[in-house]
Amino acid sequence: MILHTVKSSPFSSFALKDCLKLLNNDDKLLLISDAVTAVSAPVDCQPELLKLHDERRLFILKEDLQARGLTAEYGRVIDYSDFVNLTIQCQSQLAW
Amino acid sequence: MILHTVKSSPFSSFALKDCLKLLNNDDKLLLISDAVTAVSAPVDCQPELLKLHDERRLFILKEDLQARGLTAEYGRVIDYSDFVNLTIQCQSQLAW
Amino acid sequence: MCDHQVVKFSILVTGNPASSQSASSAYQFCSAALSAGHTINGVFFYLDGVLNANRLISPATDEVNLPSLWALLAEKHEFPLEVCVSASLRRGVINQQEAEQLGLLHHNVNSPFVLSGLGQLAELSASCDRLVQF
Amino acid sequence: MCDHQVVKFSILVTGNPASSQSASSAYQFCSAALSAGHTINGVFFYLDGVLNANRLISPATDEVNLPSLWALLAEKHEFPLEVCVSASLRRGVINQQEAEQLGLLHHNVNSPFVLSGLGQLAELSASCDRLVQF
Amino acid sequence: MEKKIGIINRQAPHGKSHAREALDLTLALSAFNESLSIFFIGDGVYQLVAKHQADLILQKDFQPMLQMLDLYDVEQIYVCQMSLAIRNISVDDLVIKTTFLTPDEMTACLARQDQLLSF
Amino acid sequence: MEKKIGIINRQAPHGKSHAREALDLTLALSAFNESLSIFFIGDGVYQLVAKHQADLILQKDFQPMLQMLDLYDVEQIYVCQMSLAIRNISVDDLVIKTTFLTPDEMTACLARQDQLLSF
Repeated sequence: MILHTVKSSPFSSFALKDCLKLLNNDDKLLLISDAVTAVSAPVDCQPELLKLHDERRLFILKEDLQARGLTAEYGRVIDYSDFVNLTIQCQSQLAW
Repeated sequence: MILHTVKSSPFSSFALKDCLKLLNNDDKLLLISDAVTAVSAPVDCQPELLKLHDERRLFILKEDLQARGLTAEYGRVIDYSDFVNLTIQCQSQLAW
Repeated sequence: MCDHQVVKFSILVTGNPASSQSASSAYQFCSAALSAGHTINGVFFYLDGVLNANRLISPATDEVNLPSLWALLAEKHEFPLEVCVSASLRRGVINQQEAEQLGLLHHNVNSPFVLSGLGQLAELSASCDRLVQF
Repeated sequence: MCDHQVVKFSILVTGNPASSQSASSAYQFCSAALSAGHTINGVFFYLDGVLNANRLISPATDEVNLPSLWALLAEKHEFPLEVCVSASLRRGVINQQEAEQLGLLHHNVNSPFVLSGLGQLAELSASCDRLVQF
Repeated sequence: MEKKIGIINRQAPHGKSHAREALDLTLALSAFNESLSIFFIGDGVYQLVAKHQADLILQKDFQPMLQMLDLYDVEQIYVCQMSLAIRNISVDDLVIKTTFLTPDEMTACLARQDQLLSF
Repeated sequence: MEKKIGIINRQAPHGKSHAREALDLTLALSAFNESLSIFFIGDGVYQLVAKHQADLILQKDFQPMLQMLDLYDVEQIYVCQMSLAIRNISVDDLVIKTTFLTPDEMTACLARQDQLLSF
């Protein structure tokens, strides 16, 4: 089980799209930094993100959302201490 | 008349797509650095690039193509001294 | 591995502290891990991450000084700050010893940041429970 | 404006010389412009571009040393290398004068690189025929 | 005659330093040039979304400086309407008063500049 | 037991230094760990296209170092087939011998690694 962390905006970079292509059935996805914009707007890959949301595998870093004045329309908003726990629950982490 | 220079790969970044949205009728486009990959593969925005090619407004920096072992399927391949002349022919330059 | 046991983290930092957020994200992650009672085995700086070790960084008073924050955290919690020497030299991040060898009069790295080889990354990778990259 | 008249260029460099190609692209553009008989009014370094002025950069022998190349080109063709001081301070790129003011023992910028304010960019912008950014 | 300079902001705030350093540059240049125009396009429009709390992520909050553009007589502030729409950002969310342009109007406005700086 | 480390190359060469510095790292780590796997995905596949002439753009040509992976006993080199196809790159264009994986195989192979480094 891999924790994928994505940090670039899906409107500027293909990192999120590329990550979703290689996501395994039990992998988790955490959006940090500029990538938090993905859950505040209707992005191309919204269907995939909503599916991850339904399966409780989509997380968004609270500090990065609030820093940008944004709110998440879906996904679970977590803080840094939850982020630490996610890295422990998953076997490895992949930074995109 | 603006010379638009794009430097990121269209497979990694939306810079080329964003640039094409704001290209004026007489503007020119020069692909440099990793953006030269755009003319060696069938990218999403190939129709727009081919139209620019037909209108002799698409340029690719030779050094950047050769450095990557790539060839251009269309567009005019130019060297740094042509690049200098393009910046003179155009009124301004916009780096993407 | 479950949440309430003590976990040993190694951290890989590859971002420029002045122009990308990723180095501060790494710092905030380390702080959170330590607050939760976990251990940081060490932080390895690579690519533009080596710029975190430049002690000449002098931001304005209303900005964060990340090299200082790293140094304080590492000293308080006794973990090493390992800076890849080959990535450093090509970015002008140099300690006294390297400066002397290269005949340079100045340097910009000092303790607790240490210039080291990629073998140290191998060691941090082998000795940790979790490796996290920023 | 046509190709065969002498054109005055000002250049804006915003890329890290060690981790992106854009600074070398700027250097190659300047060389080509000078070869064609044009003039470089000056080069202004901003954002990560200020790292081009770090004279401690010590790449391996089979790598290019961009700070040295800039210095040689600028001295040969007598144009200034202006480095934005506020962008520099937060990136640890500092000359002797700034180091003394900040109580730092070391520095890493020397001539022909000059730390200057954004007013110098305004001047380079006003005095040139073409401004080109990398 | 003074050159018309266009400053283009196209990056999301905080993940990179472009937004904040471009604003430093804009305020500084305004002392030397009275013909500045500022453009927000693409992810650059996120710079204008109100209520940033940058201190939470150890970054500098530049939004108070955005409000100084007016004091510095930088009044030509243009925002790409389509970039806002795509990102589901309402005009009421923005932290300063701006002029909204369609992509065609944006293209025309860029063509009128003598020099362009892009961040 | 030795940890399985996966090194993922996803950036185009030369525009950024990731390709070349990830290769430095791979060769160095191979002296300490015999369970390295190298992955080329997305624009990372451009690193493998033969006949780079990096000296033309003042960059270091790392392709001779790619050929050293074999000498250093780094034999698990995986390339994403789909990334090649999308970019119109033929298998004959590649500078070293690699194993081609479908996205599903790639996903499975990544899941087997204990640690992942991404460049």
